[in-house]
Amino acid sequence: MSADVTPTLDSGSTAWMLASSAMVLLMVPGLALFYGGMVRRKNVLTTMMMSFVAMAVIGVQWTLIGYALAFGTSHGGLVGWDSSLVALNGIAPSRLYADKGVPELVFVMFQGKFAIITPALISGAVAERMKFKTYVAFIALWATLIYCPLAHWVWASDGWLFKLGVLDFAGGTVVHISAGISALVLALMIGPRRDVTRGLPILPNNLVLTLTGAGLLWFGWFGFNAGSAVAVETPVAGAAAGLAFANTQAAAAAAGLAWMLLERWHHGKLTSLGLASGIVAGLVAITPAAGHVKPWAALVMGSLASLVCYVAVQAKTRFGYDDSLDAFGVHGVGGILGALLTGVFCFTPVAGVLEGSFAQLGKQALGVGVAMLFAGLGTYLIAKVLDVTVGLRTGEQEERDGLDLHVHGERGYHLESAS
Amino acid sequence: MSADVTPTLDSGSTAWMLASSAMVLLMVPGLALFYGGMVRRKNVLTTMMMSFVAMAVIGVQWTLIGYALAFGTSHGGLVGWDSSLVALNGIAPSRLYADKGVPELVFVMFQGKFAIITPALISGAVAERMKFKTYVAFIALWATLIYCPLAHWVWASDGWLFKLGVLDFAGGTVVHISAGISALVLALMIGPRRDVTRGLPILPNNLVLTLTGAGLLWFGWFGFNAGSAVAVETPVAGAAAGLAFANTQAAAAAAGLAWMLLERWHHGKLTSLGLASGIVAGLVAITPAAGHVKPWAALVMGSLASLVCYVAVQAKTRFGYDDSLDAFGVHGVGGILGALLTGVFCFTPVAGVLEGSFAQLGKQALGVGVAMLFAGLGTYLIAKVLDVTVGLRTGEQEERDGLDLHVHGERGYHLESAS
Amino acid sequence: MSADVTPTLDSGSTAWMLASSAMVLLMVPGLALFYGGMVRRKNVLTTMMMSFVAMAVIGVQWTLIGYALAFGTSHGGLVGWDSSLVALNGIAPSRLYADKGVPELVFVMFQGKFAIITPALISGAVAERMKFKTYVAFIALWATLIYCPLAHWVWASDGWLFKLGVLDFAGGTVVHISAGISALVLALMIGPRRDVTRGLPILPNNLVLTLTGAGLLWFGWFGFNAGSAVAVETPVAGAAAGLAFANTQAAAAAAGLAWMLLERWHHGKLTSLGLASGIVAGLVAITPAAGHVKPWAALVMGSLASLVCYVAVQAKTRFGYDDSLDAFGVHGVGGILGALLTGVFCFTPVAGVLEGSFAQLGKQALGVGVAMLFAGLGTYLIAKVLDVTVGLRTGEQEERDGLDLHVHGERGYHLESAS
Amino acid sequence: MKMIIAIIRPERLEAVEESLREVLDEGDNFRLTTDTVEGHGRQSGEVEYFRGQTLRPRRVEKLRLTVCVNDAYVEKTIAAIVKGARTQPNGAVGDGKIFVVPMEEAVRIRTGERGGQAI
Amino acid sequence: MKMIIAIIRPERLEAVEESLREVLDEGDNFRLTTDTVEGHGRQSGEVEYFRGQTLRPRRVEKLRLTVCVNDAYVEKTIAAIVKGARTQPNGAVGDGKIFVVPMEEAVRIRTGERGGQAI
Amino acid sequence: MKMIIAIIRPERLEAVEESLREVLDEGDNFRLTTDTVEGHGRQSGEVEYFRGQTLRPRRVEKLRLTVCVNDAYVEKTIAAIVKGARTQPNGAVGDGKIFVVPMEEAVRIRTGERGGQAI
Ligand SMILES: Nc1ncnc2c1ncn2[C@@H]1O[C@H](COP(=O)(O)OP(=O)(O)O)[C@@H](O)[C@H]1O
Ligand SMILES: Nc1ncnc2c1ncn2[C@@H]1O[C@H](COP(=O)(O)OP(=O)(O)O)[C@@H](O)[C@H]1O
Ligand SMILES: Nc1ncnc2c1ncn2[C@@H]1O[C@H](COP(=O)(O)OP(=O)(O)O)[C@@H](O)[C@H]1O
Repeated sequence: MSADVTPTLDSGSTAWMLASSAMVLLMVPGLALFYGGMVRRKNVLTTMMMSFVAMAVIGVQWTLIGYALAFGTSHGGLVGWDSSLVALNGIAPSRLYADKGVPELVFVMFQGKFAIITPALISGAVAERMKFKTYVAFIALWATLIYCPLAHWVWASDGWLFKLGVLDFAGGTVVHISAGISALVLALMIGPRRDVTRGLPILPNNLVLTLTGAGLLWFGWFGFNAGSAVAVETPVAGAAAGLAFANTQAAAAAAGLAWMLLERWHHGKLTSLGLASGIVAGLVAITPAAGHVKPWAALVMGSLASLVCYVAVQAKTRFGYDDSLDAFGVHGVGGILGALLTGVFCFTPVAGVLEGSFAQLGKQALGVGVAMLFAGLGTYLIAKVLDVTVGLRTGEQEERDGLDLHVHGERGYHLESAS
Repeated sequence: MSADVTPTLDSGSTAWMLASSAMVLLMVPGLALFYGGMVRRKNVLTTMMMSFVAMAVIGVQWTLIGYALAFGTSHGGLVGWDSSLVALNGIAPSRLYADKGVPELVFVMFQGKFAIITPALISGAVAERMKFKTYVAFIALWATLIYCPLAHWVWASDGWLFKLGVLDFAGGTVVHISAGISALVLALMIGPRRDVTRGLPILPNNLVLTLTGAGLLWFGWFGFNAGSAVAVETPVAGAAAGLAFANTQAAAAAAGLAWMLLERWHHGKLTSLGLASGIVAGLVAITPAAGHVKPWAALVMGSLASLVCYVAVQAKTRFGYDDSLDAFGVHGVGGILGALLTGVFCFTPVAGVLEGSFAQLGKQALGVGVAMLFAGLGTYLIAKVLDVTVGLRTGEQEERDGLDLHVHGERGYHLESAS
Repeated sequence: MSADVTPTLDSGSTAWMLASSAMVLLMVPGLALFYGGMVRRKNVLTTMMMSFVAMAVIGVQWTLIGYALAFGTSHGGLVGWDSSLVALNGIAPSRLYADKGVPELVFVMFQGKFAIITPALISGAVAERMKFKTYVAFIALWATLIYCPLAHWVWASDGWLFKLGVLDFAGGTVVHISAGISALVLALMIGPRRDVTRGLPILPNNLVLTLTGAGLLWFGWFGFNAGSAVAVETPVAGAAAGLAFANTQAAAAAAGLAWMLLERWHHGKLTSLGLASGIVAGLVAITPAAGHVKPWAALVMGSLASLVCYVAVQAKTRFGYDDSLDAFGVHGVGGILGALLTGVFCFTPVAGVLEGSFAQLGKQALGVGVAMLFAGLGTYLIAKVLDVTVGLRTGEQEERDGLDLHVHGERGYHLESAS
Repeated sequence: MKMIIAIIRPERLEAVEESLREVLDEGDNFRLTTDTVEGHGRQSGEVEYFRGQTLRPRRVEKLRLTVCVNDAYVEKTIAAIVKGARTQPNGAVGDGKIFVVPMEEAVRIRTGERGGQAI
Repeated sequence: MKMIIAIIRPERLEAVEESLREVLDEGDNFRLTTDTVEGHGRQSGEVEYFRGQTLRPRRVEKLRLTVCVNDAYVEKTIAAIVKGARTQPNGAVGDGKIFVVPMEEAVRIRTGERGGQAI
Repeated sequence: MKMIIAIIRPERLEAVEESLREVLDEGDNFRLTTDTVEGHGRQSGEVEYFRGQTLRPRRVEKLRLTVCVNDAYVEKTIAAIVKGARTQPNGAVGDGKIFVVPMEEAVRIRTGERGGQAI
């Protein structure tokens, strides 16, 4: 980075950042479909809403204060703040971000999409039973008290974890570990769904949606990962972006394949949900490593991600908690694995275990540990407060009849012929 | 704009225009899903077709004559024409648009997507009862006689409204007001749906589609608004695009949130349709202002859009016209509000009311008035002619059984187990 | 192409290649929806899986050896190979592709998406009855033994067909003809579906999916065609890309319109499947010509594509083979037509029949013939081997109950109220 | 008490409900249960098209109507259904059928009432 | 033998199944057939909203339950259904109905058994 | 006249229709009504998988067949259904049941015909 020359706008980098910001936003509807297809008909809308509402709530929060907290002038590397950034007021359209030749407003938006999708990921763990109002309050608090500081630690140039050299190319730690752990904590606090307790089978209402969602997620993830080159290279649309793009593709493909083979071996069927889950697991695992490892390593990481996540998902049945859509099993576990393996396979900007240096792996482990502790504890406290005040869980009647009707006053489908 | 230096191709700007043109096209399927989910099962295909057919019909019309009419050499600022532009024949691939460093063909395509989606918006007002053939004829005529001239007035460098200084960054006036008013006129001429008259509840067949459509619309709208920087700045992928992108995001989020809160207060439920509608209302309202106001203003405009549109939508029940999917209530009203508020909140290139100058507000009001009059009257005449010749409305039998079967010879779903 | 000056990275071109690579990937879910909607409820998942699984299988294959085979150092113009390209290992992130100012890894990914979608196209011909395992093995072999060599012949700078001057801008020959012919061969070998033989009507389970898929395909196709400018021009995001984009739009629109009118004339209904099919036929036909013809020619090619494909599709009923979703009827026939018409309408870089030179048409015919022979024969051999080893077709019970349950252990929808 | 089961065209439900209201409605809403069935009979389903190919479903989507009434109402009910369900002055194939089945008991779950007044 | 047809609230199915199990289950699972129907009665459907507009469906989604039993079981079965399906101590509109129809024959396809033991 | 209600495996419908055609078809198509129901019986639903977890639905999707015939046809019809619906030589759990209910009247809406010839 040559900070001495005054940076000028690079339209190519800006074009890519604009496109990738839009692509990351599309991941939210993608997630809504991915999750929405897995629940029962009576909860399809509320489940999708849990993702969509994040676009509204965090969309506003990020514009007002989120960006200031995450990327404002650092206070001791712990949190950012700049009153001039409130409502992005002090950011002239022409002001460029760092030395990247990209308008800062574009960078703000790109980062904002991350802030939106992260809490939405959590919803997978509490689907079909969490009070919607409480959920909305939760993600607003969570984004402010957990996500923004964590993003500051890991991504802001003065963040303490960043300074320590923890690598997190596109958010394995900030996004997936934090969301995954918080999901687990919430799932434990809120308890299993009624029908899980009663041992009744819960059949996904529409796997077509889940597959479609996985497709949109894969598409958007290219923006998510390759766009994150904005942190490391000028021009943004260059070598690092290309590497991240290739690794994203390789890991997702390998993971999808691996999950399918695992299922085939485990119970003989090749489920579509399995392929979709593998794809997502691979995308999660490569996220922190996207710009740091070689494509062959991405293939390995993707395969391992499916293996480890598959096992983790089975665990929930054993331990009897109800991480409904495996937000922890896939995002939490996949994120942890990815963050650690980054320390093993990375070759740029620093060498990893494979090239004989264990230092980075240690840093990665530290990052993982910190994120788990902070997000886990923070979630527990926020949820506790909400529990005693507004309550976490809907009534039994609501849960039985479905939240769509009770909370949203709608039904997902009206396909009866008479209508 | 430095028109003295001969402009050279800017690959970054071109990259962004290519991407955003594609994104705007994706809004059409998005709209098809958004609308298609709200109607009854028996009309889901015909409703989606009303959007898709615009891609075909206007896609051809724009290539043949549309662009020439809208952006050809101006004749008195009233309409464009250039025989060399017919079928885009005279446009060498290497020819650049104005001083923007973008091939003119790309600009043609970008503008063409606007011409496609605008008439499609109208279909929301006449869903479930308009004759499909007539609709196809209508949009072809409407695009040629209303849209092209209006686009010329407002966006062509010699257009009379443009010269007067009316601001319409991405089409609040040209797209949303014109479509909204035309929608209202058509709805009034065609009359309410049979079951609306009979006071029967009309249940949306698939709100999952509507939510998905809203997601695609939000995504595409970034191309719609941020791509429109092509009119104001070189490079296109620069400050103006960034500002437009940020405002689009802020307004949509604020509007979604506002609509939800309104509903909560009004009847206690947080509908998914409400969130989706709010998002769209916000996107509509910010369209004319995207490159002219600050993000905080976008938040305000978005919130106001939901408030005003929500009230407007309730009006239809009172006044007893059947704007089936609220094409007027959301696009018309939201567009008018946005165009006017642009005159209030704009800070670039000219100052608005907030900075003490009322001049711009006046110009905006003029633009709004002209667009309403022209589109309203024009639609009335076109529809009148079609009414007496081919007829506007399908027979009662068709309406009762659904248009999918009668017009398209298909059913949207075949989910019965036996098949 | 000025190969003497050392090329430098062009962020604009890279931005467009990144975006278009992602867009092409999105075509795969698009295809899954397009095909998935046309089959019966009991096979919706397996049909979608046939597309999704290609992302996993070919995604890995391409990274490991596919790229090396298609674009590695040429061996007699027949096939490429470079051990250094295995797992993309020898490609430094900063290495640029040819003189295009784009990182080679990005080019690898862009090409990889083509390799993924091509075999997926074939699945349309064998839907609802082919053994899934066999299908997976088939596409892996097909991609390696047919697609990679063919891509080398036509697109690699030393490929023998490329040297002969065969034009295939974005894959009419390599993608659509090869897939279409292979689809026909497979359909003939595997035989018609049980219910086709028994003359029972097969009703599409969800045309909403098919329309949505067509929308995503159209969107992605802009990346597919306009991104292919990477082969002919620097900067990639320039004139050629713009021309390809415009032609893609014009052809798709004209084709959609033409198909609709044909149906109206043929049986009086305007089916949504027809509009969607026309759009795809037009996109297929313009693919080889996108950067070589004028927009008016694109309109003509699109219209002809619908006419010819429509007739071809009717043929299958006459000849009694069961190309279930018309992979041959649309992609094969449309591809052949497009490749030949390219020789008629092309004006750049060489003149076509219209400008008095018949030479190019001859070359195009050669390319078509070679591709048909090679792909047809190759497919026959691969399928034969698989037939005697693992078998091509599922058992009668599976076919009757649907493959979703038997192969994937899932049902596409669980919309019954009790659940 | 009888259980009257009628199989009609879905689009005639409105008409049938109207004519039933006249004969069955005494103050509070008259009661009725409907479900969708597939009929295999003389009439074949509405033609659909698949890329120019004509699909003629052998099954027709029909609406099944179940009304339980006291004996005194049977004829009136049948007449009302026929009146509402017949399409042309002298009917058309597909207009449907009415079947009458004896019923021995009716129970209103809410109150536990039995027989006649439970209907 | 009687065919007992009950129309209940979908969400009460669980409760009804439990109370039926007590009276009908002898070793192997008791048998039962259900389908979804639409009820037109006093009760109107759950309110839904469309952009602030209130939609009050005139039809209610109901669950129809069919149990065929030998005469000895009829009363027990009715009692069990009432027990499971009634919502409040003294019921609410929409709790549903039970209809009993005589049955002349029952055949178990698997074995061809007839009558009582085929049920 | 009897109403014959059979609950069979959806995939056996074809076979049943064929065997019914033999006994019921006189010139014009024989008539039949079907709907989809859920069976709760000995047989449990087809297993599905959710991320390695086995889901065993307690309900089975079944097809319900309703044929109204004149008394003379009852036994033939039952035999035909059994013939078509039984899966293995000596049947398997889930093959289903046939129930016969007396019917007092049948009306052809189209013509107003009653009784025997209306069927
Ligand atoms: N005997 C029967 N048993 C069962 N269902 C019948 C019978 N007769 C008619 N139906 C049902 O009624 C529907 C309409 O019958 P329809 O074809 O109108 O009879 P018709 O041609 O004698 O007027 C049929 O599709 C079928 O579902
Ligand atoms: N006489 C009847 N004939 C057919 N269906 C009936 C009849 N009475 C009730 N039902 C069905 O039972 C459902 C519940 O009835 P309900 O409204 O609870 O009766 P009540 O109000 O007398 O308790 C109704 O929606 C309707 O589907
Ligand atoms: N007594 C009954 N009452 C209602 N439905 C029944 C009864 N017996 C069987 N059924 C229906 O028939 C279906 C098939 O029954 P099945 O399990 O084959 O009986 P069996 O095991 O005795 O052969 C069941 O799923 C259920 O839907």
